[in-house]
Amino acid sequence: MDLTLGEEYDAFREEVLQFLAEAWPPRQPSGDEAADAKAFRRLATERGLLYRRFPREYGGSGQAPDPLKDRIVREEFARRGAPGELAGIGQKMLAPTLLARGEEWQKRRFIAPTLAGDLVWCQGYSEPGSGSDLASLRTRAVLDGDAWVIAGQKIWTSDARAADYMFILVRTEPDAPKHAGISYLLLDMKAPGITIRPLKQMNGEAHFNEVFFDEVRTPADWIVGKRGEGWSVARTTLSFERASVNAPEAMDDLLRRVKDQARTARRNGRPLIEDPVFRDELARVEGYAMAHRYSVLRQMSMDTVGQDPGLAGLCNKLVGTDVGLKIARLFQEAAGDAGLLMPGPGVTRDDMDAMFWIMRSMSVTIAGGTSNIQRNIIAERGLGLPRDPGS
Amino acid sequence: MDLTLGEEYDAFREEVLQFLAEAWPPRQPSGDEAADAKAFRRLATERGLLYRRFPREYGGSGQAPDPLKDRIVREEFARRGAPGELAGIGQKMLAPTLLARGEEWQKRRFIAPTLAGDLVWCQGYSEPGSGSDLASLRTRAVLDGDAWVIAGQKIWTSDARAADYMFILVRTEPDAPKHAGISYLLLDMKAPGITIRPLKQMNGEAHFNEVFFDEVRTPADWIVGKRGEGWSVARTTLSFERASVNAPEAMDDLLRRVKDQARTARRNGRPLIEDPVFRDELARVEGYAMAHRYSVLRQMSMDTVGQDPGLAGLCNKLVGTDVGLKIARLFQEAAGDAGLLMPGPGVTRDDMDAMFWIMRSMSVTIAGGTSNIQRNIIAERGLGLPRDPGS
Amino acid sequence: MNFHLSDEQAALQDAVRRFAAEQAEAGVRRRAFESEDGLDRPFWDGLVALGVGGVGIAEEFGGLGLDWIDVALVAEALGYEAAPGPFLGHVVAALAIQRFGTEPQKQAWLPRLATGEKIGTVALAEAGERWRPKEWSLGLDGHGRLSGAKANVPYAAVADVLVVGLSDGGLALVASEAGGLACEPLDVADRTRRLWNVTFRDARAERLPAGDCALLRDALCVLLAADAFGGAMRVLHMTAEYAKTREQFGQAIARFQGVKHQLANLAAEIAPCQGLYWYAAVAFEQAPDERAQAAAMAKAHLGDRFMEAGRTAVELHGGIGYTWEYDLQIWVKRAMFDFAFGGPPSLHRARAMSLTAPRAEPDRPPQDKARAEEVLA
Amino acid sequence: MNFHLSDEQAALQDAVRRFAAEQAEAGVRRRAFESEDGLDRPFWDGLVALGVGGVGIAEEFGGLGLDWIDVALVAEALGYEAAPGPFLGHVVAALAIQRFGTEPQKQAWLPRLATGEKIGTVALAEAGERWRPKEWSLGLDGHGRLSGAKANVPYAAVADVLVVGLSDGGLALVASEAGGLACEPLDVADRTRRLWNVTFRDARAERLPAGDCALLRDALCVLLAADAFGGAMRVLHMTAEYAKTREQFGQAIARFQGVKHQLANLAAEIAPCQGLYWYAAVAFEQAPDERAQAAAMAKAHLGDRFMEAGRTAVELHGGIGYTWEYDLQIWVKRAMFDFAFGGPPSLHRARAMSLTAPRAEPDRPPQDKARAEEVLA
Repeated sequence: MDLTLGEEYDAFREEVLQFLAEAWPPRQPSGDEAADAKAFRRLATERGLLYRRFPREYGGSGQAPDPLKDRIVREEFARRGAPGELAGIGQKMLAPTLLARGEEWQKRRFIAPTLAGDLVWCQGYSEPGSGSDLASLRTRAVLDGDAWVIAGQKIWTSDARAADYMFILVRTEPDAPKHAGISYLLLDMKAPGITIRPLKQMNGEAHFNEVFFDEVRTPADWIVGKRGEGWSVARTTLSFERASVNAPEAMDDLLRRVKDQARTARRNGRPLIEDPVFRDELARVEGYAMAHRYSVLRQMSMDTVGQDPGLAGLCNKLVGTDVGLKIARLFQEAAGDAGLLMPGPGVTRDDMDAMFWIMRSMSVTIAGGTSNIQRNIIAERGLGLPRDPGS
Repeated sequence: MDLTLGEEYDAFREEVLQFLAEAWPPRQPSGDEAADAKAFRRLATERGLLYRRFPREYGGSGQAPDPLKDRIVREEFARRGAPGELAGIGQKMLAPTLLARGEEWQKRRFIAPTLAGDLVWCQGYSEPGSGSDLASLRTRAVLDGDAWVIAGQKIWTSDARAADYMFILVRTEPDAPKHAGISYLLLDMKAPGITIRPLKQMNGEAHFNEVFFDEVRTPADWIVGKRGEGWSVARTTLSFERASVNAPEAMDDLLRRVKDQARTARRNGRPLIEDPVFRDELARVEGYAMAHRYSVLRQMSMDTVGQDPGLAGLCNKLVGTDVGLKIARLFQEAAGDAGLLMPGPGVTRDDMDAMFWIMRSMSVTIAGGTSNIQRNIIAERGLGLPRDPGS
Repeated sequence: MNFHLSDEQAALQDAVRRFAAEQAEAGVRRRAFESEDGLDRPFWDGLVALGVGGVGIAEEFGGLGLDWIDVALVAEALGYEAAPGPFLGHVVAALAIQRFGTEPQKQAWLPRLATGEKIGTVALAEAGERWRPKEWSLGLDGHGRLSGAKANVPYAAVADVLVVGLSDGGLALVASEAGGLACEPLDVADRTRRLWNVTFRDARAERLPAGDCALLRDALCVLLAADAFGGAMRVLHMTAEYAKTREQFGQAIARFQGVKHQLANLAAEIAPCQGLYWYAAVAFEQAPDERAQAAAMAKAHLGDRFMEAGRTAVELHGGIGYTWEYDLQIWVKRAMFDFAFGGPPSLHRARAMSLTAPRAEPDRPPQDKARAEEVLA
Repeated sequence: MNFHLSDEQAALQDAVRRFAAEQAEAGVRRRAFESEDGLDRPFWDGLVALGVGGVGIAEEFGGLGLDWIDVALVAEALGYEAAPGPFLGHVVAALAIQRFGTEPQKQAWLPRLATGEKIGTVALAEAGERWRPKEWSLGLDGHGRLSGAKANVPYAAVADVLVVGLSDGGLALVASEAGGLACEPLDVADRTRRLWNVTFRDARAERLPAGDCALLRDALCVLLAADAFGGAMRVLHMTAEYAKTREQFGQAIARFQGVKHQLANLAAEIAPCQGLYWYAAVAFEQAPDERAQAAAMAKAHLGDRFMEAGRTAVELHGGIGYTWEYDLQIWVKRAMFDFAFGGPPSLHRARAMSLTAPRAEPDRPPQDKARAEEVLA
């Protein structure tokens, strides 16, 4: 164990730095920033630095998986402001799922433009009646000649209005048992019969949507896996989502923000950051955040050599949301009178203020599976306790 | 609503003070303190001040129930150091149960000497295999001529060695359903076949015992209620126990002790009580303790006029244990290096130090029904949520 | 102490709750929440008709002549229903005028506040978390004129009279029709209780003789605590009801012991807290020595409990609980208000401790302890 | 940073855990717990035979020549098994002599500490919660003699050599056979790690050149955190196993979702904490700037987590968990030790914050932040 990563990684970091020195910022900027970023991303992928797990024929760079190298790339690219991997739902969830379970033509058609950012995806999983109990979904699809015909409703669909395509879970085998009746389809969001209704949230954002399907058609072969295999295909994807929520970097960033805020906020005529009660609370939260950070780093190290992180890995999501709530309490303390106000106009997830996070933290206990589902997973898979009857 | 109790109670307090001025301390002390206390208790009962809910023929004072008057008596007696009601398991649990469910001869024979302190009782409920699930008990009794013959084992029996008698739950109808097979017997602890084994606890006390029954005989008519009614008889008693644990007075006393300790303990060269972090934590705990205190007073006021305290009443036990744990954490902070040691020699429940309570607080989540059972009670009876299957 | 409500007290609280529930059913809460200024006149008039405008105003001035506990009981009922409007500032302003006003001041304002013809409010805090009188800068000049700014003034733009906290700890009365004040609306989270920043420019003001800011702060704390108790109980009830109807894995989620225990823990956090604000409200008038401490503890404890209840409730509701359309968010934002308005819980805990545990001195002398127990008894 | 154990590291930890588990099975833990002095010689000799006596001692002096992380890995294994004995003081004393001793001092002690022929310990704290060097009063007189008292010295009565903290922040070496010290046993809660108060009366002492108390404190904090992690994991495992076998209402209590979720929450509190002490142990040698802060955070966080794990475990066990006969109480008392020894978590949190968030200055200058991230990477 070492505070450095060792020679192999030091050499890799050198390589990354050298590449950046050559390629970013671009020698001849085109004037179109988006085009420059895209060109740079293509170049970085060719050099084996981005989308390492994806083969070259699908637009990736075909390298052996190595989370530490991924981390080095993220760090050094971020430090130079160079565009890194896109991290939308298409890149994080759909593309790996297709890679694992898609037909050859699907991989060729969809993965490369998704990684390049030319195709934007949204996810059609949750329904009003099925939250944690995803498998109880009722949106149905019937094969009619050369197309599936979809009818029903999805909810909590992020970015539905911006998306080109959706990957959607539908019930295609109504007579099969709950989990066995589901298929995983792809769908053009411009198809007739789709209605999108934004869902305004507590903090004023309208990030989520309801999506209604009135006899919407999608080609018969836009199915991933076989009929009735949708549940197992979705589980492939869900495991990616679980790993991606609440990364410790986001928590560390929030902690930095809350400390910045506590330096300007005042308590008893002095900066809040000097208040012993606040400092003690801050230290408690830092204890949790540090533990989470090092636990995830440890899991990465294990992953690199093919070891199973076990119990600690199963706890990530619950710990992440819990740290998020703890930080929200610090924000609320630091907010002072701003705690009476809505988040500032134009505040978004990437540029959050205290009020934004105080409210948003309440949604993280829900996103990506409620905390109670996480507790069951930890208890059953992590501690070997008996499964809930009926779940 | 009023910070005073109103005229009727002011007059009653006057009456109590007058009685005390006459009767305590005794004009002619006998030299035997116990005898003096006993004589005083008898006198106070005759004057209608002690054991108000028990009729005079059973050794009580036959007054209308009034928790506020009880409280005034407790306060004023305590202030003058006068002996008040005895509060053992016999007075608190057995006597009220007999009053509600006993035969006339049982009431006459057992209640008065119990109230006077001449009979000491212990409780035979829990068994090694049946904790929260009391009704699964297996100690059996078989009627053999004029006597029940008892065989089996009880555990967590307080003060078994000091007790004259035990009230015990036994299975008398092995073929009846779980709850319907239980009877409630009385038993002489000097009967042959009883073995008592002290159970040493974490904090060094040996307050509890295991009691083994090897064909122990007790008269056939020493049964309270009918055969198979033991479960319902026991529930009468359990409701008394639930009301008596973790009274807010005990919490207030603990808080006073922890504050005293924080005045002498030092942190950063100053008394701990001046440390802002400790003060904030203390204030948080005081918030819970004050809420609990006023909630119980409110329930007493409601009880006095025959109103049902509802949800708040069902929360008492859980809240009391939770406040107890919070105070234990304060004690642990205040203990300093004493936190490395066992409780001081000879420390008892009545004279507890920090370490005693740090350890003992862990047992209060268990005593009188575990906290999870309390949570079910609150959820089901207080919030109307569905009952657990199989409980 | 006798923790028992008289029939009249129970009846008033009941009437307010019934009216507010009925009106909320008819859409007033949501309408006010989405409206420009958060004031629904017919609803406010209806509350005033029940006596809410003058609960604490003496009968000779047209009020109900009741005590602060009665005002607090109304606050609990309004909190339970998340009722919109200027109640908080109005009743505290009325209290200030009744306690500290001259006879002409009382005559001028109390009857019209009681009938609801006029709306009152209080302007205490100044910008930058300055909730404590010693942090204020506003004072009267030699000609009875006021200049400067107050922050977070409830319903300032619709108020007819403002009770303004002064840097010397005193209070002044400003009639808005006399001019000299400008109100800037704030984009508040709790849209059932709106706030404005107010700038005074040579505004005509009258001093309230013997006006005492500290007493108003305590009065406010009691009402915030009462509102928080009402709101937290409602959040508990909403969530329990939701759990009974929401199905997952083929059964109501209320059948899952995990959910049951979360709800039971929530109940145990909230249900015992009613006496905490009751005690503070009664001590407010009957036990001056304990007034500030009891009010601070109630505000701190209930401010925290309501906020945490909101967090738990959103988690148990799942996605729906986080939407603008579902009403839970309205209570969550009322919790944010009760938490932050008047200063955060930590501030009041520190105050409460300095009132009870002075540096290096014993808590209270023994004789005081005995007295305190008598009072509690 | 590369969070990966080498095969050798894993093997040593494994060997210690296996041996300790085997011996505990054979009764050593309980026997030592109930014994007079908490030392089971054959068990200690067995540990020493595995190299535990000299994990951190250089190979030239007969030790394994490993790093502090390796010592900490052993501490975790011993914590998991609640292994009795003088490990803590012994390895920290060896560290002090190795780091700060003269060549003759090293020659005199290290080989015999490594072989277990001699036992070492550290005498740091003074009576009255004085765990910080600046609070100490003990110093060497002009003739190299020591007088005064140290409190809470692990295994003082059986130790051959004591490393003593001095008021000037330095360290001195006292050989017990030279006389001049008296040991008074304490009635400790954690009977697997005994403590004595020690009074020195003109005891012969040698200064350790460049001895640094602060470094020893950090070393101790790392080991206490490692022990706490091991102990907390054991408490989690014990309780999960108990829940699988204990039946109530006709089924294993592990089937109740309430219990499952309590155990899951407990797991989420503990399982992620391993990296916290690993990082502190590695930083101890490789990142001097972060040493104190990382050690303080690890000690504070894990001290709290282990203690709370003990509380939850007792609750989930029911009555049996509170008895002397059931071994859970041994871990609960180890938690009390890890909490209090070296000062409570609150003390270390305050230290950690003053190390990272100096008054009114930005957290760290940006260039340092970048460096810190590099180190973390």
